Amino acid sequence: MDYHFSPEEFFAFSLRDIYSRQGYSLFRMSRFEEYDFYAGAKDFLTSKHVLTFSNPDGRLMALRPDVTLSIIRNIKDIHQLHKFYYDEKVYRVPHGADAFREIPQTGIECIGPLGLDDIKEVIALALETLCVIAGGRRYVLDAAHAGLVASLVNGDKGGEILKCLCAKNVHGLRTLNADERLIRLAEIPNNLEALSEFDEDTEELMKFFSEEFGQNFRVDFSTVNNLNYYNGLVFRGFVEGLPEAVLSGGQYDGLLEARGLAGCHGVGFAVNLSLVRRLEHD
Amino acid sequence: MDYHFSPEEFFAFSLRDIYSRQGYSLFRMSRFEEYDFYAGAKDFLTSKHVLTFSNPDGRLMALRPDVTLSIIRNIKDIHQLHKFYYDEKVYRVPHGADAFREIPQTGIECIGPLGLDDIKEVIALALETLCVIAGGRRYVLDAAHAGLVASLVNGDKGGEILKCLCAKNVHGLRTLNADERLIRLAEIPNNLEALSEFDEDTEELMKFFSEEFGQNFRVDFSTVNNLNYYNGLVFRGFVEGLPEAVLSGGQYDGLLEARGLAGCHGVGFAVNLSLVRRLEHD
Amino acid sequence: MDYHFSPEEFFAFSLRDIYSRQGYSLFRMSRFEEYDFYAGAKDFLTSKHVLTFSNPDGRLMALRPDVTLSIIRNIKDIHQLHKFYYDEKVYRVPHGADAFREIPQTGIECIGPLGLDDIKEVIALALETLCVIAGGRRYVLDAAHAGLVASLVNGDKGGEILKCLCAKNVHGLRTLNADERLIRLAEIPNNLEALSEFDEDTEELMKFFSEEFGQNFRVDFSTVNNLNYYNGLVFRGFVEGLPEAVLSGGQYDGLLEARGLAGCHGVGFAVNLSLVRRLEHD
Amino acid sequence: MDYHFSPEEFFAFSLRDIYSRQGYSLFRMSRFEEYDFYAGAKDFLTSKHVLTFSNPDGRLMALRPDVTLSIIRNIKDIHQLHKFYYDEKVYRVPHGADAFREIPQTGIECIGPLGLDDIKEVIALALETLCVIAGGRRYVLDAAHAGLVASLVNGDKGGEILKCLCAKNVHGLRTLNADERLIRLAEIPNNLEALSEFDEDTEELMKFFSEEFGQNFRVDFSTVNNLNYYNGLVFRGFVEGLPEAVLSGGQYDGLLEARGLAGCHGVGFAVNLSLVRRLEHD
Amino acid sequence: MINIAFPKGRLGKKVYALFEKAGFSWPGMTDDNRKLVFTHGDMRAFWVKPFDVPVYVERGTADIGVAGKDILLERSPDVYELLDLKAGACSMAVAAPQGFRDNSSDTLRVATEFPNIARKYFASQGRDIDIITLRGSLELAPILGLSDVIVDIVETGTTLRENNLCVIDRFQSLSARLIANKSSYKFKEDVISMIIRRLAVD
Amino acid sequence: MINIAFPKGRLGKKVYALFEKAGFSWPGMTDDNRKLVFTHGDMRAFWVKPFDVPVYVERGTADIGVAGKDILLERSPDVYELLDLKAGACSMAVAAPQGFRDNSSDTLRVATEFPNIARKYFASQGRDIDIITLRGSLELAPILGLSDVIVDIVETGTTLRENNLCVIDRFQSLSARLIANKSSYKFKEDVISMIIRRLAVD
Amino acid sequence: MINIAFPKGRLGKKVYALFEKAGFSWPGMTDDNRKLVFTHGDMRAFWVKPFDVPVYVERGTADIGVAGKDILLERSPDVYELLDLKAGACSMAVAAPQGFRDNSSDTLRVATEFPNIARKYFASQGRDIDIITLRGSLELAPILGLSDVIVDIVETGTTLRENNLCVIDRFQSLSARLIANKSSYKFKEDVISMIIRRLAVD
Amino acid sequence: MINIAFPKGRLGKKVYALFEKAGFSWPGMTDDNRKLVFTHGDMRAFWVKPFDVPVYVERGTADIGVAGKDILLERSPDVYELLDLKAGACSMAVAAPQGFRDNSSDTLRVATEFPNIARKYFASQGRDIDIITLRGSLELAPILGLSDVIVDIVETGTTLRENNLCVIDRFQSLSARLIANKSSYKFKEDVISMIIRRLAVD
Repeated sequence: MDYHFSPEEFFAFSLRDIYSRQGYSLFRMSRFEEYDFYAGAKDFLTSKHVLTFSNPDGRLMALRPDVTLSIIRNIKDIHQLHKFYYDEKVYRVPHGADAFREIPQTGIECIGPLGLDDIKEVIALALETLCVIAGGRRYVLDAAHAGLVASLVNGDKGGEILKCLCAKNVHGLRTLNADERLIRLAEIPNNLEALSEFDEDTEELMKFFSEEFGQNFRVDFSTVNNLNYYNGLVFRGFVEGLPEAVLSGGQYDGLLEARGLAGCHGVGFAVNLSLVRRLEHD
Repeated sequence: MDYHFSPEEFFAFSLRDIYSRQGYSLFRMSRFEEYDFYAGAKDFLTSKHVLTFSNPDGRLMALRPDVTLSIIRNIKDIHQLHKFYYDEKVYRVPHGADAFREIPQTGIECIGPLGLDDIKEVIALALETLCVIAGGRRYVLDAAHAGLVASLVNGDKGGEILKCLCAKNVHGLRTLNADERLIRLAEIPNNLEALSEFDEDTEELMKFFSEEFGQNFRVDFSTVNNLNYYNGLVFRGFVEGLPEAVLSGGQYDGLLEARGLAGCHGVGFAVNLSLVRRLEHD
Repeated sequence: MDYHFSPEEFFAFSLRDIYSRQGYSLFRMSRFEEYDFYAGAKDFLTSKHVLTFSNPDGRLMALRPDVTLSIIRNIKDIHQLHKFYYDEKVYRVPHGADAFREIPQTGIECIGPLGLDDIKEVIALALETLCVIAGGRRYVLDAAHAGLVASLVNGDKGGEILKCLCAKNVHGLRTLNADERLIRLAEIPNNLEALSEFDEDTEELMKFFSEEFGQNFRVDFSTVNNLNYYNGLVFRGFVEGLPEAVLSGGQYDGLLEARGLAGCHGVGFAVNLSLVRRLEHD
Repeated sequence: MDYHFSPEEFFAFSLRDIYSRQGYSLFRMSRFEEYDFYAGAKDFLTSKHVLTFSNPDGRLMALRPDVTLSIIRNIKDIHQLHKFYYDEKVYRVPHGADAFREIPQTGIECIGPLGLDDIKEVIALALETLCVIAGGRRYVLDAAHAGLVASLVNGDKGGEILKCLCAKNVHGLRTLNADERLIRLAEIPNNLEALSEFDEDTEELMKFFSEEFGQNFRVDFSTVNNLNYYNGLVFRGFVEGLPEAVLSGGQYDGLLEARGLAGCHGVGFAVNLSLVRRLEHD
Repeated sequence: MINIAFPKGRLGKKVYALFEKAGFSWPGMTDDNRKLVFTHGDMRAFWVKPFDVPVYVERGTADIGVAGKDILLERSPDVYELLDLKAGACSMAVAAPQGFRDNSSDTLRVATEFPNIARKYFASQGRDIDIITLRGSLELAPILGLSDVIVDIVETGTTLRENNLCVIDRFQSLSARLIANKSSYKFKEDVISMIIRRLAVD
Repeated sequence: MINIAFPKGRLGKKVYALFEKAGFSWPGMTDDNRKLVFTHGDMRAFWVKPFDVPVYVERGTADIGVAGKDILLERSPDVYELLDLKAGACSMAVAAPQGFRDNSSDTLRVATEFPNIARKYFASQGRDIDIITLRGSLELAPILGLSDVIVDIVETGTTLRENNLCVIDRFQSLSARLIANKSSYKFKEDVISMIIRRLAVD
Repeated sequence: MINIAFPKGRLGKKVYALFEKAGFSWPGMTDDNRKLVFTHGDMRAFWVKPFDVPVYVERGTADIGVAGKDILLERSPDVYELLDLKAGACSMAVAAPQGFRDNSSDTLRVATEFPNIARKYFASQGRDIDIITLRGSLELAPILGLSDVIVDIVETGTTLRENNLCVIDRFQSLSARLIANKSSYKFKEDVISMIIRRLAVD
Repeated sequence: MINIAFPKGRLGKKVYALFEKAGFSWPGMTDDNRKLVFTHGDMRAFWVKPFDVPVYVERGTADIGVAGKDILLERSPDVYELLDLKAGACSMAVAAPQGFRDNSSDTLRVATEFPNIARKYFASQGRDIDIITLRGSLELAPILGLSDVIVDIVETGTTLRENNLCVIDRFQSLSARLIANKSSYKFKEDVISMIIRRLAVD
């Protein structure tokens, strides 16, 4: 059979196969959400521009800047474990551009009473995803712990401090009189002794993956870019030859609470498939 | 491999295979068009509502009400035969609804110096498409000749007369003093002697298909609903159990001329895959 | 001089004169606000529809559903008394209509460390405004105390209870097991002994106006329709022959707090001049 | 009485008085128009950006980029002379800006079977308008004849040629091999002998005003910037100290024809009152 | 099996009579009972509100149905209009109080049960209007000053006269029409044609 | 002069009886004639379609009127709801064919005469739906497969049972209410209060 | 008093020479000092960045000024373009690495200092592009793979050749132009014309 | 192979000196020639316009680069800011003519080369402004009345004083920073760290 699959489609289907085998079920966006549905969580969205349009019924709608929020909206029972994956187009203005683009995005969400194994599974899937996309190239998954950072970021300069952390801007952190431990976390790449500061579970996890995946899994605190929504592990995946992160995710209990699901846990990641096309050029 | 394909995806891929085997190449919408791009051909679009949004660069854009117009825009050389098929989402307000829906649409366009065989091929593909979707159910392709109708529709009441024709509204045609031959065409279903009024090529074509496909191919002049854009054959496909046409197309030299490609010929059809889901229920 | 003033303009200018004599200075909307500026206070806006458009710089803007919020945004020093009046067009979808209308609106805002006399002045101006518009017809200013209501509305049914209060829906209040005192307030029109329940200042105020203006000033608790933003006096003005309130206002310390001006007091009212045209017909 | 009139309001009312004394009646925009209403005449609008929004009834609307088109839409009887003036806010993106502004615009339209005296009256009013705004400063009304230019602009380079004419770009005209007479018209400022090329009526008119107003009235062919809509006189008014034209108008029979009023004549002008504020600064 | 939607009410009775005359009838259909669906042979008939007939037919729930032209114009469903049954002939008109003069300066307040028809009519007149949508008793609107004029169905015009209203413009003639779902027509053409032939005989 | 809007039909008759019992009556009002407006003393009464009562009252054409709670919830007019007349007690409910199970994967097709009420109800359930707005005979919709469920007024539920439908959720109790225009109330309070007092007596 | 804006840099020097030749000069204007504004008689001159000249003239801060045609095309200010000073003649062109072939399937990445000119050019070709706006050293972009092609000013083309780039299409010839504010021109025409006359002499 | 983008101009020279001092140099890089790319061992360096450095680094064309903090704030690229090179220390400030008073009734006209920085600054002040974007010679804008104030880089402030302008608010200190592409950093960390270590030594 000759389906003329594009690179984006090819990777999307390979990933759909991987996720569904792992027991994740496909989530489809049946409808568009109202703009105000997203306006409430603007800083969770990666692009500040949301494509808005008006329905004939007069409501101001938004064209899918994100899928996670819609998945969350459909969670009723928080005592049961929900494992979804999706394969949708999202609509964003790429950084530096001035027009909306249709971006094929795939991802998974694991929501409910999370155990350590669930998180382990998600990270394993993230690494498998990177491996598939890299196809022989080098790749790495950076990970850090948002909760740890939150405990060290203080005062009204919190925002600026976090920005500096994401930019590995140590001199900036010094100027802002950031906590010495935070600076140390920022300074030392793949800082393994930092693990000692973690809670046991996380430490175990990180150790596990460091041993399991070696160079492909790294501790890097510049990964933490949001403390309102993310609380536990956060991670970001890079593939050699792609100038930006192709995968990003983490544990977002904070977001769940903000959306009315207090006490519920959630972890997942999204893959930006619009980048894979560039790999051909190399 | 387990791709969790939805019915829409399943049919879309089957059709992609069929069209590509027939030598059609896949056309992808790389970008969004400006609203004014469609405003110029409003009555070619089946839904009067166009989903509009504004780009960060200030331009008023439209979210894909149609793919054909974009394919046409990319035709440079009209002396060469272009054979494209597409598999995109289009955005429309279904008749009777008051909200935009994302509608999976597949279709083909054959543009350039068309020969009789090209048109024959397109109609054959339309019938094959219906057969695949019907999956054992009955289906029928209605066809008529827009040029013939155009020659019979006259005066300032042209619009109303055409409306009546589409509705098989014979009494309406009488009230409007429509041409007797037109009334005859409207009156008699599957009117084969009407063929005699056709130009030779078309007559041959129709005869060919009537013999080839018998009950599945019918002459029906209520199929003609637009005389500005369609000039030659127009057709519409129905599947038993689906309340509306699942396939529609025709020859649109008029549209090509209106888009600056005077002297160029084009024929094609679009398949509304949002309907197939309903077939499961039966 | 012949300015061909419309009724709306005529009244607007008469009122501008009255307010400016009273020491209020004219506030002009210099720019449009972003949509999110209003989205944060949707339930303060009387119409749920906000006219949104996109700027060439890509920002989602709103066309003035309200002036008060913009005046508040310009308040820097909350320890000084600010007295503004405005005369602008606002854009709303009238109740029962399905299209935006341009509505000439005039009003005043008195913001800062309010004294009893300031509130007295505002109510006096409200009554003078009604008198000018009524031009001989009967008119009445209904007033109530939002704080008092707030103290009596409790539990998760607060919203429904308030709705019933606004609709003088006593049977509804009973069904919802609303507080008996609240029901009494709703039941008895122009309930003067209710005043005894007020704090002293308010009681004095109400007494003062009841004596001063008699039948033109009434206590009516159906006036209270929002407890998040209004805390003190709320009032609504009616003119015989106009089917809806032509003037509405109150004390909105709650709104000020929500907009980052905690501890600041504000009182004011808006006049819907689109109604005055109807008075000619009588 | 103290109305706190802004400079814009002050001038608007003075002009309303002048126009109404001259027998013009006030036209008010009662509603918003649909976007497509303007899309049809985009190049008549001075700003390419139109503020669009969606009505709750689902129609794509535009917020008043212009008043003239609405006045035209209300003309039924073309055999009667219609004299309207208006005083509205229009919404445009000023050249070089990236946001919509609310611009107070006043103007007059004289539509129907125009006589020479009617045109004379309109130009006299334009000059009186400039005089009022200038308030002692120097001012000038540039005028030219679009028909004459149309007769000299030819071929597919017409657009570029016209652009050069507007920019007094003589070297550009030469490069484009524009008609020698056109170049002469562009070259010689206040070219009075050019009048000889005019039709008699116009020549008389121009002579009349040149004598009547001397330095304040000038022939300048860079005034002609649109040949589709303007056919007769076109003019533009400047006041010393204001960097751009404060008044612009002309005879637009072409526009009337495009809007379905073939055979009807129309002349008028619009005044951009947002500029007058700057005069204070001087 | 073919499904037929009949409009409840006066028009429906007239139309059903035509069907009986043509030899189609469903036992108990005219009785005053709570029964909703009536099957006879391979034909199933049911009564629905006049305004709902186009919905049933357009969505294929009914293969054919009978609807007034007024409703077809208001709803403009995508169906075949196969036959004018002539029954219930009347017209759509603008009516106003005796001696009404339209000073076009103000917006015209129009009360009607057919907002789309009214909007289209006044748009063609280039007249700005406010629509007040009502379900019936239109004559009351201008009498009590709720609206300036009305757009409504007019038969003899007696009701109007009795209420001091007069017709300003009869702009559309109406009657009952037989409509069919476009897809059903393809696959049940023989039956549908037969019904039409029989109904058309007169 | 005070204007009162009564709802045509069964509910209207019940309600008018209450007014008569309270001592308000208008000669000829219950006769079957074409008369529309009935004046008695300084009180003017008229029959309008139930759905139109809120329109007349909100716009002040009628000072007071009687409307079912269902219509008030659907239209949410900005009026005073002064009295529960108790008449026509029933409830708003979701009904579906016997043994219906909602597999929430697909969009639910809901037929109803009250789109706003239905939309609000299912939104509170976080359920995506397609609304099919009908004017009546709702029971037919699920029987013929036009919709999956219906949202409609239910009294005894007999009609539903007869059509093999069952109530899934009775979520709102209904009855006739006396409503008043807010402005009228200010300037005609004495009369309106008097009417209420008399009606309330029982 | 008349204000004249000169473009800093190489082009400015050439242009100023033309003014001197025409008899207009401002003491110290060519010295390397921090002075910004130079007045001589009733003429005031000042140096601004080439890209800023149109801003100063369009807003009337400068009555006249000198700007390259490239900048006028990029900014399209609403001014008079009174004279082609011929100075700095060159052209706008599309350039790409030797042997570049455009396979139009993918979006073309275009690096340029003139986004509007580039957008307009490729729109006329019906080619989808991604613009990468840079301030200079355009040749680097294709060499390092930042872009597929560039749209830039080309004089001799030596620089391009040295970097293995070749001109694909020279689509616009450029040179320095004398521009004037439209309003200023009305009220200072005598002076402005005089300047033009003197500059034009050759 | 690692790619390094240097900013042309004065700052670039200073910065390149730091690299030489740290033991990184590219033959011919400081000569005045047309050469654009300089390779030495497995390091490739090139000069680009200061404003373009973030573009090259963010898109990965350059693995690392040097940019002024002013440009990083204006463009806010998504890169790592690994080192403050201290070179070119100065600050971003609002300046206005001597004795300027802001009467907030009118919109403030702000001339600047950094529109985003200016917009952000005045938004934090809740002040409505009109931005006039210029490429340089900002001091001229207020002198000639093109703008009320300017937002610009200030070192000693001498230039301002010479033009009778004074600093109103120094709100941001600036200097050259070493930035890196986030992805490059992952896969070339050893080299990049080595460069930083050597540069950091002082």
